[in-house]
Amino acid sequence: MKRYHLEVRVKPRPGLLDPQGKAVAHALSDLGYAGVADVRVGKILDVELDAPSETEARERGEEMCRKLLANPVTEDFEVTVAGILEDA
Amino acid sequence: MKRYHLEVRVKPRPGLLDPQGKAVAHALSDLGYAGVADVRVGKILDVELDAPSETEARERGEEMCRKLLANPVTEDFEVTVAGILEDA
Amino acid sequence: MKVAVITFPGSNCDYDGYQAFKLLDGFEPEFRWHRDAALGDVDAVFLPGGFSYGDYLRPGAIAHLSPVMEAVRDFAAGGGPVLGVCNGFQVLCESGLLPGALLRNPSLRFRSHDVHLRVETTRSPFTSAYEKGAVLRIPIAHGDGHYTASKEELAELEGEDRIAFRYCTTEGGLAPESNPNHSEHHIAGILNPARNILGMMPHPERAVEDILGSTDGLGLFESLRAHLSGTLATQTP
Amino acid sequence: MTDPTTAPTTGSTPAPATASAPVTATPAPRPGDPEITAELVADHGLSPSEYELVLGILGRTPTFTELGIFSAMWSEHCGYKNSKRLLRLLPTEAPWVIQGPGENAGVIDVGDGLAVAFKIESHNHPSAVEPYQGAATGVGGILRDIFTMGARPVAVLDSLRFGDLDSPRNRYLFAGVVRGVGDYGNCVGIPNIGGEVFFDRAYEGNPIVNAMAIGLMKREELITAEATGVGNPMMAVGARTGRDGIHGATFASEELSGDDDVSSRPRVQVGDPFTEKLLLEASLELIGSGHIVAIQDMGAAGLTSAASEMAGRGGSGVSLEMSRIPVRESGMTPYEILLSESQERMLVVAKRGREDEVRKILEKWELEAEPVGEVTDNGHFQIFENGVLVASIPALPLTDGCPTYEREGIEGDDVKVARARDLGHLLEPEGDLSEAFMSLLKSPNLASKRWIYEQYDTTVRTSTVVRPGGDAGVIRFRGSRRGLAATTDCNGRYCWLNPREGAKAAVAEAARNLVCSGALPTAVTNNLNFGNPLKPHIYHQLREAVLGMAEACALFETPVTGGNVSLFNETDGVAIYPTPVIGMVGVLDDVEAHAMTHGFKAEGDAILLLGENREEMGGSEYLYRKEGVVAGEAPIVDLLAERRLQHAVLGLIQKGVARSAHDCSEGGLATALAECAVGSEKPFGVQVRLEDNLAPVALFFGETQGRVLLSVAPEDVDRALDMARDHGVPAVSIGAVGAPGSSFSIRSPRGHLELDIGRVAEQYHATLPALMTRSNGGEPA
Ligand SMILES: Nc1ncnc2c1ncn2[C@@H]1O[C@H](COP(=O)(O)OP(=O)(O)O)[C@@H](O)[C@H]1O
Ligand SMILES: [Mg+2]
Repeated sequence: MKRYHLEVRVKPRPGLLDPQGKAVAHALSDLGYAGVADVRVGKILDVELDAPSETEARERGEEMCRKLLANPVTEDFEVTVAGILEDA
Repeated sequence: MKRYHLEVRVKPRPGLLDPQGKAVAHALSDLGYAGVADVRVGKILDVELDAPSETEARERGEEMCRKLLANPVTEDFEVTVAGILEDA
Repeated sequence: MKVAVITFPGSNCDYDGYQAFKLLDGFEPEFRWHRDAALGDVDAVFLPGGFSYGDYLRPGAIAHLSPVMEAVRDFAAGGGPVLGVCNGFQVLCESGLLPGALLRNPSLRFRSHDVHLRVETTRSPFTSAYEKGAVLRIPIAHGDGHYTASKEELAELEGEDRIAFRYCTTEGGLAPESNPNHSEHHIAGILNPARNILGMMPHPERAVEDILGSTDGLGLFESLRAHLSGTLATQTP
Repeated sequence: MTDPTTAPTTGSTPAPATASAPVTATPAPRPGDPEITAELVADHGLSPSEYELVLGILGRTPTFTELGIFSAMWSEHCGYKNSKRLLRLLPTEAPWVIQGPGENAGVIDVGDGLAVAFKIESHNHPSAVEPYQGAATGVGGILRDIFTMGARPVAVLDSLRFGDLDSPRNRYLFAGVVRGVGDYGNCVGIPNIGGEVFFDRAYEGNPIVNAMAIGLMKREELITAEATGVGNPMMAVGARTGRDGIHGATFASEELSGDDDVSSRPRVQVGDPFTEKLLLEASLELIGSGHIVAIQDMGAAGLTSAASEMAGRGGSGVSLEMSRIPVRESGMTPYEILLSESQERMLVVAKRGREDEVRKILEKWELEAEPVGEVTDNGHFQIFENGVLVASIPALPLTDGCPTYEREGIEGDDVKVARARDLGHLLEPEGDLSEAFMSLLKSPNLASKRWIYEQYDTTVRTSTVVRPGGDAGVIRFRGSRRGLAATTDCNGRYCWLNPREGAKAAVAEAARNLVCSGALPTAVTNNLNFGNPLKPHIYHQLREAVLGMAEACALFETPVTGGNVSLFNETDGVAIYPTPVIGMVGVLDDVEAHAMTHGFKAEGDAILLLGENREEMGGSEYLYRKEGVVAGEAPIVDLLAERRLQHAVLGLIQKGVARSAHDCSEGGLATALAECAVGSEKPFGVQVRLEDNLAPVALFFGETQGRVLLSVAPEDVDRALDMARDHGVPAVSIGAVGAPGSSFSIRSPRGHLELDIGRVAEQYHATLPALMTRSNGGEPA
């Protein structure tokens, strides 16, 4: 068993309303940033997970996304193993 | 000018309570995921930005974080250039 | 008529729902805890508003995995009426018992005030006591009430007469100002295909006594009572 | 509330929690503790004479841990060094007061076997640093003060002050605070029923965030926080302890540097309203279970103040074992654990042998309960770390021995100058004042506060009878005919110009707001927000304000049952206005029949004005908007006239004569009339004719106190006027409610204003949203 650091990125589906992103883009241009073409806001979860292998860790992470971490109706997700923390 | 895709990660400072992460970790272990040691929840922003160079794009992204995207009191941030989209 | 009022950790309208059922003769509300794997012998289920699990991750996301939701799913599959209000609606969408999702209000702010609702269908255990087209005044209180669904699902909802309530003006018209969270098709409440599950964002249980400013929510409870007792509901405006 | 059935898992029986030591035992300095130097003592905010007292109490040099404990307990926040002597001047007793100052919250008898706990608390500094979390945790803390008394929180109010909204920073603070207040209360499920907000450059850099909470209980459910019963275990309940908000001086950095980088260590406390909701349910269940003796929030100065205050009140001792405290981070020292201000934590004194029962209740609510110490008979506050004594302090001197000071108070020269300023020219314009009024309505201090309270759940718990937007919020008590009205009030400008009159005005306005809502003013909680009391002109403000409050509260028979003091609200040496916020509650005997709102009810109703008009422009919003200054004499408060007025208004409401009632305050008569007109779904027209031969600016916009607007059915006018005059209150019929959508017209011998009511309503509602859609330069997602 090792402890893996999973980075889980959950982002709003393209095409879906993202008022938060819009508000941030608006605020940025108010602040004088001219070149901001688009902003989308999602969630990032750092999950520390004990698993026998990297593949297993990632697969469990993806399963967690399907079950809980992402809403299949409105969100896409992506799981990467960002690091191995220690032997658990 | 090119259009860059910045990925901005904004995460709760270590040591700071992350009630959301706590609740998610709790829920995951309730779901039967035994190996979840910790969860922290942050934001990820996809910013499309027109800039003359990659370095410039990243630097502007970091400045935006200091000014707006991250709360300096409670959050840390990281900006990466995730891709070049097109000539703007 | 026994009604199971479900309490998730963080529910805060469970007691209000309980009291609303108590107001009407015939109902016997009982609390059920989220860890209860069985509902017992009940005739209807009420999923209350509030912030189950603090609304962390997404409203309703963690609650929909509670043991009690398995029991609710079975109960609904057997045709039992299930009413989800506010967070209850969010739980129903998260669990797939109703289509679509409830996203952050585009204003990015919590909205708490009275809204007007137009009764769109009387063909359900929850709306039979109303007249079609009636305009109700009922409070909302939510941060995530923007209803969205795929084009196909929206078409289905429209085509199958499954939109129970729409946000409207005082006179019953559909105007952008009267849609507090810019919900698609002004949707405030929807039914499942079998019409025994209703999810809605506004709080009918907060509009059941004059002293609260409105009694327009009573019709829901009266409809349900009529449905359960097999009698025809008398129409209230 | 709920009675969910569940099968909680049984916790293991705990090992004895603590060692105990004789009071003569000397605590050992911990390895790595800094040496106690004069500098370190000063860094801990203790003066040389205070340190002498510490040495006297201990009979030796304190350990580093002990120094931290004294520093926290003798801070202004916990020790009330500079305010205690003044606070003794406040009236605190009445037959209906069950619990006066000194406990987590005051408690009053409201009849029908019911009692109400209520208190106000400030979170000014945390909100200046991090508005969202600062405000949220402020609400969290005050809710815990309520439910630790055994009462279920049933309402919150918030009293806010910011700098002017044309600065992005102020918009950021304001938006963040409102979101924080809202998110926390909404999530826990407590309706917000009122509050106030005021914008003035005096609050630049020092916003004021005061939160008030109200709880309801059966009289016999009251529990106080006294640690009694030698051998009873003390249990830490709720969230784990982290390094949040540690009372901090820089010296500690070396010692505190454990595994993480000190500079990045957050001092901000993060609120978790979800845990709070669970803690609320668990605490009420615990109190009802009979398994516990006492319970207290770990608020300011955390575990230290909770444990030592409970010991002090109970006249006992306590011993705590640091290794038993559930922590969130590794390597925490006793110093850090004792001073952490992590949120959503409670300290419980359980009955001996009931630990498992306590744990079961907590587990049902998915919370932890850990025995961390016990009540002892040696009168000492003793701290152990793995069985080694690291602190041992006599509890009573620690909690009650903090020296208190009476300081020199002298009125500031700038105030004298401002007050003496001649405002005669302000009264000059006569004739058409319509546009003057329209521009006055652009002030966020006068315009609708809907932008704020629509972010607050106001109807959860299905007991709100009058929501925010009028004079006071009103809730009913289920199963009783009775109800409660509540309000917060204070005009800092009046208080700056004349702290004594200003404080009286705050009390009088609060009482007037309650009366206008149909309630009898009953009791007061207060929040003294001031600058640095070591400066004579600030101490002067503090003393004068307390004296004014005392006089008014005594006269209105509204005793002060508690409150909070927030001093040192200064930026670059400039203090905020003295802001003694009054939180007042009042009882309605028959809430269904008497609850009253400010909006006009029907076209054709007569409009009556009770009270007297005067030419007073000092400290007015009109002056501030027009000339950007605060000057002149603060409006005079005639307390006896106020009392007569309030009796008359309450009588008219209770007899069913008044159909609406509204207090006249900031923005004067014109603003108050506009509020009545737009206070219902469709704005009514207004046709008013005043006979006073005063300068119209003063008559329309002056802020003379002691005035109330009523509307009555046309056939009741004579009866209403007679009733008012019977009370010795000047009363006149000044006009009539017009048709919805018609004109808003006020005439006097020397001036007039006439506007389309639609235009008035639009401006009234648009002001705050328009200001807030501008970029705030920093509130993302
Ligand atoms: N911060 C706030 N929170 C909740 N309600 C508020 C707040 N500020 C103002 N309100 C509500 O808006 C209404 C008008 O406020 P205010 O102008 O201060 O009234 P008044 O002068 O009569 O006290 C009141 O009902 C008050 O409770
Ligand atoms: Mg006021």
